[in-house]
Amino acid sequence: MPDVPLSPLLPEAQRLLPEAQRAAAQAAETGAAAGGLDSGTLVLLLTIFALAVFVGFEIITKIPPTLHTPLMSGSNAISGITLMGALLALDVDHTGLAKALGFLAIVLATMNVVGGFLVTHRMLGMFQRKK
Amino acid sequence: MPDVPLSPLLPEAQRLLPEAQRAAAQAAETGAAAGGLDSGTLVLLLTIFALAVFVGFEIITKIPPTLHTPLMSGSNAISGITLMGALLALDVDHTGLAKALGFLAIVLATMNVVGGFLVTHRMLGMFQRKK
Amino acid sequence: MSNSVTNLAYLAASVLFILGLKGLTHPRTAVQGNLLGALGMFVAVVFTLAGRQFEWAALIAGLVVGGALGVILAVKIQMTAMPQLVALFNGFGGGASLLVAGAYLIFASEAERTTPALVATAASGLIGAVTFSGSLVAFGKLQELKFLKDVRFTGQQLANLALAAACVILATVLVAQPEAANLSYWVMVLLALGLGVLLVISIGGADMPVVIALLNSYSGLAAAATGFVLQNNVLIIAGSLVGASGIILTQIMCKAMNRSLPAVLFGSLQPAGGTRDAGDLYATVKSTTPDEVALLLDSASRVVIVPGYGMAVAQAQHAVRDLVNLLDKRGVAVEFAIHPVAGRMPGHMNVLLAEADIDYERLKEMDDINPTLDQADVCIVLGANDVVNPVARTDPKSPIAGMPIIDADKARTVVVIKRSLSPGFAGIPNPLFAAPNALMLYGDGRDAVLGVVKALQES
Amino acid sequence: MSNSVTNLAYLAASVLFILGLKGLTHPRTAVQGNLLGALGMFVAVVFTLAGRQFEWAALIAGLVVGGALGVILAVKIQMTAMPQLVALFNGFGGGASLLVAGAYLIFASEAERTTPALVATAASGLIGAVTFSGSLVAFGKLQELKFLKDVRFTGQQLANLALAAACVILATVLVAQPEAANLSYWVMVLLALGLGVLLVISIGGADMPVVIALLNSYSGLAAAATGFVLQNNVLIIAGSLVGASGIILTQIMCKAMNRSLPAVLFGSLQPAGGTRDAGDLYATVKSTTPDEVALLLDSASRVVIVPGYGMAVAQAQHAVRDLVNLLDKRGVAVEFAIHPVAGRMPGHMNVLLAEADIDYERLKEMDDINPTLDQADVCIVLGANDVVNPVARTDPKSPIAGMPIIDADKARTVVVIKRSLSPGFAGIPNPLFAAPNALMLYGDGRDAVLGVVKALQES
Ligand SMILES: NC(=O)c1ccc[n+]([C@@H]2O[C@H](COP(=O)([O-])OP(=O)(O)OC[C@H]3O[C@@H](n4cnc5c(N)ncnc54)[C@H](OP(=O)(O)O)[C@@H]3O)[C@@H](O)[C@H]2O)c1
Ligand SMILES: NC(=O)c1ccc[n+]([C@@H]2O[C@H](COP(=O)([O-])OP(=O)(O)OC[C@H]3O[C@@H](n4cnc5c(N)ncnc54)[C@H](OP(=O)(O)O)[C@@H]3O)[C@@H](O)[C@H]2O)c1
Repeated sequence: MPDVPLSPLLPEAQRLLPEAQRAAAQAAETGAAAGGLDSGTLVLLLTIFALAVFVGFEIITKIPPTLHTPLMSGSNAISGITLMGALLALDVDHTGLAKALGFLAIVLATMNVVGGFLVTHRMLGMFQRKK
Repeated sequence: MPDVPLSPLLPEAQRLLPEAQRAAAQAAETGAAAGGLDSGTLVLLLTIFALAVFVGFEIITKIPPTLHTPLMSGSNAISGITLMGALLALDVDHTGLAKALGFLAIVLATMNVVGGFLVTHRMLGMFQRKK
Repeated sequence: MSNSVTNLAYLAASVLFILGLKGLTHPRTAVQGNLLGALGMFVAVVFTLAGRQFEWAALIAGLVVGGALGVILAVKIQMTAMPQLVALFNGFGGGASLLVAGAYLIFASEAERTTPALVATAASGLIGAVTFSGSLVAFGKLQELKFLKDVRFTGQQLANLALAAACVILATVLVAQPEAANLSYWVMVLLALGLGVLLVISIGGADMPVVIALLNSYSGLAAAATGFVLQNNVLIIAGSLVGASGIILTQIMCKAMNRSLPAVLFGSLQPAGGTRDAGDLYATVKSTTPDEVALLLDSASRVVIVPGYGMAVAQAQHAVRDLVNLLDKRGVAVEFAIHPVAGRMPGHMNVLLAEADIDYERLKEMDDINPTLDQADVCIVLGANDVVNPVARTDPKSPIAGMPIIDADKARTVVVIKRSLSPGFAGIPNPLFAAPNALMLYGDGRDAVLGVVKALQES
Repeated sequence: MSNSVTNLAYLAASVLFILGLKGLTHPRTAVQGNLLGALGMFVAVVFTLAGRQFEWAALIAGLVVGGALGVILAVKIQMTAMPQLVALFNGFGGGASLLVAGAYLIFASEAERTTPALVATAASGLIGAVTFSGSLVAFGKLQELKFLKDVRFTGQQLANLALAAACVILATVLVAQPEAANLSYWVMVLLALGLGVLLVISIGGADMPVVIALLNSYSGLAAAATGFVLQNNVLIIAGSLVGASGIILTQIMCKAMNRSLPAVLFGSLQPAGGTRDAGDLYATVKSTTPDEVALLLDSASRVVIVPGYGMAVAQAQHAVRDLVNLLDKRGVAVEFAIHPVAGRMPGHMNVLLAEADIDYERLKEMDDINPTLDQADVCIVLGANDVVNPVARTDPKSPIAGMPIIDADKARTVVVIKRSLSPGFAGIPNPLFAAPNALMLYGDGRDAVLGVVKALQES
């Protein structure tokens, strides 16, 4: 996707552009773009990954030891983001088996998310009462 | 671009996919994709921007006051990344005027980059000799 | 709901997760941070649901059941059982991700089964399964279920290797032959469940936090892998944050124990040979009574308390709070010395003491308090053992050699509260108990502290 | 060279920039960090060049000329002139970005002139032009060019507003009528150049670092905007890093001066009314000689030196190093107290003292050393003025009221080295000079310190 637009091939590209754009737009609208992962997008996603690792690293090394247990339970709750995938398995068009697995996954992931954030909240509340 | 692929519209999308992909690939190859900025890519770029701001913020607040002058000259050198744009202006196919502006821009940006990193290096060398 | 709007919402959710973690960098902002994280999760879920057609009844039922169970567990749990609970939740997360990957293979269309998609699916199934069974075993060990204790058999490493190899082969088959993906997936999951059990079952109970942090880190990475397949930024970002957090916590724990990660995972912590001469070593141990300790405390001007795993077992934190209040009133300065791996998870002692309303400003980290411990009149070692064992400094052959410890032995007088002379997690005797300036106060941690409180009140 | 390879290389360049900044978090790793940043730039340039057809002769000529000029400036510059040089380089960067945006409007095809592309182009042209002229004025002020001093005329704010409004209108026209983009662009640039001059010319010389940091931050944001247009990740990331760095430095400086950013930019720092009673105030000033100072130092056991802008002007840092070595040999403990805005840019004093080979462990930050200044036998104030002015603490109506200062006046004896009783940047008298425990050593900073060194050697 990302591209330096000042390429010498521009005139040819321009000729092709309207057609390509129309087709691409149509495909994107109907959700087809998701089928494949083109290499340009992959690089952008890798960039996001690399930056997120940096952010995580910088912030988490700043968390004081006092809060390491809440950090553990809190980041565990965040890892329950799989819940998003579990929800998608319950799409109306899916087979019964997929839905059954999805249902179980929702139960487990929701326990992880709700329980994780709540218990972290309980713990942190104890730290806050002080002072 | 990013998309949740489990859309109910999948069958239709699938029908459209090969055509769209062919067209998009062709367009991308010839550099046409750069002409427009589709909203999916825009979101990915925004994500990159947001994460980079976080990274910058976290790291720079950790830099000790002792190194604030080198930080200033060093980050100033990094801002010379405009050099990339200046280079592209000297594409063979461009008009003489664009090339002339590009040449001037290259001179200025290179001074900024080379001078900036070098003077930072000189300063930091002074800190390192100690200890 | 257009894709860009959804993805903007996902970006907002990611930013909320980041701000949430930033909140955790200070106790004052931590509650708010956690709420921001939860809000991020809420945003991510709402925008996943918006504009799609679901099997709503089942979906809502799943959310309600899971939510209710989560609330019950989170509210009922005792603060002392936190390590177990985190292990359990971690296992649930792993289970969910193996089920999601399995469901995906059923409903994904031909076109969606690209190689990267299949690789990520296999990875999240594999990691999910190992996390699920491994975390449940870790939970059992932390609960001290008897049948999980010290399970070792010959050829264990070999069995692990064989299982791991089989899993990888099946994952490769899955990617190479997408048409038979379901079969190879579920066989792989079965083997991976076994692998998780075998990997964790022979690791010592006190090392479970390392295992859990590591597994949690891997589940984060699996989520990020799924994010690449779904081209979904919130999965990638949340996954990387969790991955980074787990790795960093693992490193901190290993460093504080001066053991390498492989040494923790593949159990090189032998029951030490030194145990046999414990009798000789402990010949000069002096024991004491609550009244005597009360006298000591009454005449002290600075007291340092070193809590350890025993305080958690005895749930002695509230009794300790009473003791601190009493000493405060008498003008005695009381501080706590917190070892980074005291207890059974990082920050374990801090949570317990916070529960008992003890100001976190009183809690000093090991490196900050060690230089001033020789100025302490009394040091109370409350259910701690390995983290104050001077052998770590003196005997290079000891299993805890080189582990930084709290220099309790440097205090004028050391009072050690525990039930017996039996060793701590590392299984080695502790010469501190026999030191000339040490007094043993035998008994359950809570009872012993309450005894001292009573004696102080009566004096 | 495929686009993905190029973009992977750009990702590598971005990571190198980040690692470079991370290196700057410690003096030990800073040199390596800066080299990583330079490597990142190299990678970005090489992959921009690869696989395209350029006007090679001109391109290489530009690189060689610019590189040579950069090297000359960087090598020839005196460490004391660092603020000027940074201003100059910043201006060059702004100039380059206005030229690039101008060139883009010439060669960009119809299809490329989308609205976001034009907005980003206009933004980088506008910011570039203001940065260019503003930085050059800042450079001139820091060089103390006479004709730039105290230029003020009535209606200046109004003129600024009118110019800014005109620029924004022209930018809007540019976006709305892409076919006449060139004309509106260059008119806008001309006006923006004027705006840059007017904005900066009435700001005090000592506030230039704030201006430069702010302009640098904006150039970073302009680069990021260009990155969105070109869908180029390295531009976005590098731009955001620079943007964050500039904003943070600006905040640090404003906080250290206890002034708001608008107050700095729109010049509310009035020549203070207090100057008239300076005569009365200074009635009790006592002056001293190098020999007397040498005696004082010889009998001291702890000396604190507070350097300021005067040390930079006098280039006294090497003389100070000699003094420190001499005192070291005699067993006198010497430390430096560094105010966050001493000198003319953040960290200015640190660079000068590092140049003179003074260990950075000796340099204490204001907040760390203030509590112990009452235990200093002698405090030498070397060319500092505002940063030790007790008025900031005592007089709420003073222009520097509330600015945190170094408590030099708390030391047993204070020796102030400067050429006269004239005020520092803030233009207000300093009661410290007349304090009972203060002695003035008049003279150029370097000469005065060398005089003390000579007296010490002879004693
Ligand atoms: N915190 C972490 O993150 C983490 C992670 C991995 C490993 N570890 C390991 O865990 C260990 C932690 O050290 P530690 O000093 O806290 O604990 P420890 O060395 O395991 O010793 C705990 C002591 O508490 C006593 N105790 C148990 N129940 C008690 C009760 N009800 N009342 C009073 N005393 C009681 C026991 O002695 P009695 O039986 O005689 O009463 C035991 O000696 C270290 O070896 C560390 O490496 C910790
Ligand atoms: N550092 C930054 O980042 C920054 C940024 C923005 C603003 N500022 C402002 O800059 C000021 C810095 O304070 P400061 O205390 O360092 O400096 P200052 O208040 O400007 O005072 C410098 C003193 O040095 C003396 N001096 C000049 N040349 C000298 C020479 N050759 N030998 C000896 N003395 C000499 C001058 O007195 P004589 O003329 O009598 O010799 C003058 O009083 C503050 O007001 C601060 O707010 C700094």
